[in-house]
Amino acid sequence: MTAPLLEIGDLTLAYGRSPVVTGLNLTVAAGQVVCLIGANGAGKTTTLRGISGLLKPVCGSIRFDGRDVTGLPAHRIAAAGITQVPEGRQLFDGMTVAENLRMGAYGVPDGAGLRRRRDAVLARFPRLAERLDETAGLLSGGEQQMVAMGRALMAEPRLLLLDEPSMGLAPLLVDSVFAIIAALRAEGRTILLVEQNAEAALAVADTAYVLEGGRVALHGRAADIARNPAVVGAYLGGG
Amino acid sequence: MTKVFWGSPLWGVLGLATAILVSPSVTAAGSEPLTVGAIEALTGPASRYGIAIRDGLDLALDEVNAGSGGAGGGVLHGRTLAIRYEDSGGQKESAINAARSLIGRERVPVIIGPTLSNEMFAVGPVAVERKVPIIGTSNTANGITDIGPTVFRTSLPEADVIPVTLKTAQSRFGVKRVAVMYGNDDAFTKSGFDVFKANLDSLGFDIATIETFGAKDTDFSAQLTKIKDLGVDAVVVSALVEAASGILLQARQLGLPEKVFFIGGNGFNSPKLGEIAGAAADGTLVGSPWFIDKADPVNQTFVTAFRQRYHKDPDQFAAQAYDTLHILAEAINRAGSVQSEALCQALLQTHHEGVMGLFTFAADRSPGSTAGVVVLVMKDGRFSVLQ
Amino acid sequence: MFAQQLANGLVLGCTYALFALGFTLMFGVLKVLNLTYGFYCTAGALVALAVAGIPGATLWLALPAGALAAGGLAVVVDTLLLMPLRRVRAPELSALMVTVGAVLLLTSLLSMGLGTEIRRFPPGMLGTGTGGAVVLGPVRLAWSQVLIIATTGLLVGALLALLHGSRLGLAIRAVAGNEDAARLMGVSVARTMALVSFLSGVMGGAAGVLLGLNFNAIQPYMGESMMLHGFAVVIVGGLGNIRGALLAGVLLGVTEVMVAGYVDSALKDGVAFALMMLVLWLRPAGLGGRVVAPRV
Amino acid sequence: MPWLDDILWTYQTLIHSLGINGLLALSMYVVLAAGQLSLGQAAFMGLGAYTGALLSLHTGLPFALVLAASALAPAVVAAVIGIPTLRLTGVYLAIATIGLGEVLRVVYVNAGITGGALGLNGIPGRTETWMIFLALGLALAGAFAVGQSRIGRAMEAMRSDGIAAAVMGIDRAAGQLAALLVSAMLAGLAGCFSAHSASFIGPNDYAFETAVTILSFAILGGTGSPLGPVVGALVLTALPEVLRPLQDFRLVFNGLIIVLVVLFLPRGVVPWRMPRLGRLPRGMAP
Amino acid sequence: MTALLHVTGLSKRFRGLTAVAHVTFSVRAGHIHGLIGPNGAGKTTVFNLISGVLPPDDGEIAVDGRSVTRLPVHARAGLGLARTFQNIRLFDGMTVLENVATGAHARLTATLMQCLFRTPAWRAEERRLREQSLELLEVVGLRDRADLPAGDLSYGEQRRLEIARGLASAPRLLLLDEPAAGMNPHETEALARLLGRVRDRGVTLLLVEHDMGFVMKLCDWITVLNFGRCIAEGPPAEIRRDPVVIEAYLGAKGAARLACGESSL
Repeated sequence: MTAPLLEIGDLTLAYGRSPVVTGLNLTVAAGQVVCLIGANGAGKTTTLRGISGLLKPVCGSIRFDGRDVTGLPAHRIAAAGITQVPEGRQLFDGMTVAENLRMGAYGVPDGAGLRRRRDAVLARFPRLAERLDETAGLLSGGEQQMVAMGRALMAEPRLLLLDEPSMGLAPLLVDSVFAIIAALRAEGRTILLVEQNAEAALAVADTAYVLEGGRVALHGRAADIARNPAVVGAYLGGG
Repeated sequence: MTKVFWGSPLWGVLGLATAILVSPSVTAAGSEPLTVGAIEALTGPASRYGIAIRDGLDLALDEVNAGSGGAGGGVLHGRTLAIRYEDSGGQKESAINAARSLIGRERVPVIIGPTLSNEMFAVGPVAVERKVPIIGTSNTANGITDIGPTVFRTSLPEADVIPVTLKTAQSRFGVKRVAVMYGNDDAFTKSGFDVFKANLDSLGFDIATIETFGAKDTDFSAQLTKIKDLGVDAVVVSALVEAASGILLQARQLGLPEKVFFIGGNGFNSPKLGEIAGAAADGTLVGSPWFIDKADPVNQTFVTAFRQRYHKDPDQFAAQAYDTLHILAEAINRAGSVQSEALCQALLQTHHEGVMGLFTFAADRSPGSTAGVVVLVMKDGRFSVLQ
Repeated sequence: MFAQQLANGLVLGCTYALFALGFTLMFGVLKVLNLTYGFYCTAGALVALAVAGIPGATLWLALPAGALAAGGLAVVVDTLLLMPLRRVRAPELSALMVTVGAVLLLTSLLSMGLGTEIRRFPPGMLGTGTGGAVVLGPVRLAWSQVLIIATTGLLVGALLALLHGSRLGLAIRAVAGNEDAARLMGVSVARTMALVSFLSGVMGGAAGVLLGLNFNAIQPYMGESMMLHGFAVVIVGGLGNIRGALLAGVLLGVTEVMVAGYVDSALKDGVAFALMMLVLWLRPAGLGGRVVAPRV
Repeated sequence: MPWLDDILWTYQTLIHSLGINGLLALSMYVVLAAGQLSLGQAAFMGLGAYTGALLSLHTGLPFALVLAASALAPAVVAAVIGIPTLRLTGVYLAIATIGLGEVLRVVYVNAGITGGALGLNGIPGRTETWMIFLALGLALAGAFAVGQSRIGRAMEAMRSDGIAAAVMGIDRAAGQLAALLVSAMLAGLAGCFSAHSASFIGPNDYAFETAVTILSFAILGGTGSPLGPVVGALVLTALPEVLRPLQDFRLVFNGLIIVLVVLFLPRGVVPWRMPRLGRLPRGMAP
Repeated sequence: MTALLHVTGLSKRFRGLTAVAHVTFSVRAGHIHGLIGPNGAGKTTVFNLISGVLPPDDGEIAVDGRSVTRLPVHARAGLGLARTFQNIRLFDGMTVLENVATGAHARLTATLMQCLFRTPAWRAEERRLREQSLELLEVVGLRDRADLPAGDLSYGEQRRLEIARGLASAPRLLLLDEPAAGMNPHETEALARLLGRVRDRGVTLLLVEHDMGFVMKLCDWITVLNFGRCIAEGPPAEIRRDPVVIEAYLGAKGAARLACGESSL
């Protein structure tokens, strides 16, 4: 394994005075899909917000590609190559699909490069090509998730953070979301995935971390974690 | 929590406040200067009047103390006259506080001011309560001297100036049909309008319309467009100089015929009008209790002295104030004391040849003569006496 | 006379719309009711006046100078007063209160420093004085009035083009729509907000210069006296709605002139408030939509 | 003691202002405590002043009834303004109340009975010092009593989190409207006292600056308890009289206070927070 | 036993998304009723509809046979409905004790006049309120925190305070939105005991929860939502074996594995 793309050491994150994540250590190697699972309130989303700069760490360090990005504002972290698809999609509801996609590559000036990215995204999500001029807020849930992922891919990120991409989607759409993640993985992209649907997440990931009460309870190869009876039990409640 | 409370900066402030409030005031006695009070708006929006008044008062004060009247310096056989100024900021409440402080603490025998008619309505009753004579030098509203028997004013009310202007317009220019505009949210312009209205009616003018506007308004096009259609000979306006110049400019922009001229109240009587409105103001008529270019020697001496001392031209407020202090000094000397009744009596007997012409008080303690009123006409941005 | 009154109303309405544009933009993006906005209008006019005093200066120098200075001032006010509150996520009313204090502070400082007397542009600048009017049949418009109508149209157009046709505008709309998502896309929210403050200030300043030019009156309280009309326009048009502001501005101007011309000029001042209350009772989202409802 | 009489006479206006401004500050507090911002306190005060002055000048009503009417009139107007705006966010009430101040000015200026721009003068001096301070004392005591009851808790809850408060069974819109009405009544009362103290009122006395001054009382004092605003009013009323040079800067000073206090001292100079649940049975502490 | 809460055909759409579609279920008096489902299944939306924070597009909500569908939020408290929030919403500036006392707002009877004049009746009510509030704090283990500002509590403590505040109105039905979120297993266990005691006091509980061990152990009855629809209903033992539910959570493979060995963390 080469040097990790993302390296988090002793990260503590808090809203106000109450810490939500404490002493978190996590690494993501280039080309890997790493998933973060755990109960609601375990600190998964908070961890992603900490990495993407939406939440300033109380202490600890975040290194991206050998560079210290701890405490940088979100837009600088985005410019460094980390793009997050936030929980609940967070589209710009009032804007069109095309404008949402344009926002994804905000740092890229108009021109050929931009067109190339857009064509690539539309090739991946052909459905969006038909919807370009519609208001994003009025799309169906599945389409909105496509816009959110397409918007993030417009940035051609070196690390993609996905927060609950299957949330609120019908089974067929959940399958297609994971198919897309698998395809991205096959292309060699690096992804940090937070998912409620642990089974599907573990199936697509290389490495997994189980979060509990803001700490890493378990970590290892995704395949091993998937077989861990404790993890399995946590998701449907043992007797 | 309580700790924070007691340590708060509040207590320092309260302590200071108490210390200053209870500190004894210095009272004047013996052969020390005779101090009279003056309440003027020296700050705030009305300060341009207040400061002009203070300039006029100070100039006259030095003349009185230097004995330029001929009868030795000062008043009451050599006592220096002094003025204690209190700034009202043009605020009613500050003016009342100033008056109470002047009367209750400083024990001044007489007060000059306050600057605005509104302030006088508030302050007058306080002075009347303690029988302290109070002399307004710039209050032109109706009913000022009705406040009480110790309230005087040396400023000509609009009621004395406006008829002169209107009669001139009638006889010299044959004006019959007029439109009226006035600022309805300002005491000064409203009271000017009331006088205009009464005199227009009594002089038999035909009033085509009455339009109003607010002191802060800048757009008068709706009213002027309406007036333009009514075919009037002149437009009678009671406005402060800000609105007045705006009205003149917009009237010409809207194409009101050149021959339709404007007749203004006292608010028009400012060099600013010509400066701002320029050629649009040509032909405007306004009556004034005083005019800088009046040729009589008393006025010329005043204007020269004023220019020398302040490096600017005096205006009517400075002139009225200047006369007022001389009138007061003479009255104190005539009364032989500053005792209230004696002083009031002496004031009523005033017969003063000042920069505004011959000055006497009428029985209602307002100016008794309109002999000094001149009608001015605007030409090329400057007023001159209508010949 | 009706045509002339309609034209009068249109000009007045454009001044209201012009004034309200920056105000509504600021609210739409920064979510703050910034009462210091009226002061930017005054500041712009005063700076333009100072520049116009330089020999050889023309309106085309004075106007941008005044507008840019007002924009700069807006950024300073935003950085000093509103940024700290935004950082600690202070309640909505705190920001409003700070601007209430600031507008009193700034205006009274200015009137102490400069006095409250009226100033005017030197004669001969476009549209001042009596000369120069366009006559279209029964309607007469001074050049300064034509300039106001043209500028209003131009600014509304430019603003819409900026917001809907440029990358910068996209960022502004993104910040207005979803701050966090905009951050994740690499938009510097702080910088975008500063930019919006600047743009609003520029528009306020430009409005101040043109108002001063048209009415020949510049004094410290000119912006404040426009504020009530500004409020009425943004409420009637819908808070944060730019097209709504244009519509509501013209509607208000025409209504005021018609009331003054055909009913009673004394009622003119009440029109703005009456229109505002009417909209609040009947259609709180304003004519252009976008209601800001509370959290219940 | 004639010297005492003299001092009282000299400072009578100031003493009256202290009490009247205390009432105004309290009226501001009532709105702020319920989580709203009104910039119409000056307008409500003016309405009370005009109502009171007109009744005293034209009718022989006893002063107590005049006071009652002066409190009711602004409350009616507050309802007209409050009902549509309190359904929306806080900025709407602020805007509408600023507008109210302007439109009432237009009414005073145009209605014949109000004396137009000249205002009303010769209002009988029916205000006695004790009345003002009795009213202030009662209002303060009332604010404390109500503030420490279920009503006070409901007010703070709706200010703190509207949705959670609603779930507790608290009717936010009704509560905030009630607060606005009470506030308008207090301001109207203060206006009536001031009209019968100064003997003269004019339409421009109740403008935006006055509203901001009233706000600065409350902000300086802090709104943790009803005491804060009253102390703020006392300080800001006494200060210009004490520090004469400050007079020129009065408005600058008021503006500066609001800015600095909101930014750096959000709890005011009286940061003490009134407990909302009486500590009656102390005996059963753990 | 009768149905205390009856929800029929409830639907809610947000712009393009259908969050809740024709949801029908009943909560029996005296039960602890669980509402489960994957994230985004519409559970919190159902809570918001029942408590009145959101208006439904369609459907009926009845408490004790009486329709509350069109009642404003605050009016529902008086009918014995209380709730907590997923993202804790306490009154941060108020003390812990005051938060609980505020929760009792709807059942207090003091009038404005009684408050103003501090009548004996008012005093008695406030004294009782204070005692009851302290007792509730005792129950949730926050008695020694009574005079702290609520904002100063830790996350777990805040959750418990919300429950105490919800109980203060002496509700018949308490809706709990993810009460165990962010708690460690020890705290979760204590919470389960607490909720058991609450039920024993006669309060019916409807809760949304993700910790399945917690739900399975505690609930008498469970309704499962997915994509805004009811997909299953029944006692925990049945739900645990329901293939539809298992698939919704783990996918088919996980379900198969689960059938072999069950255990918990």
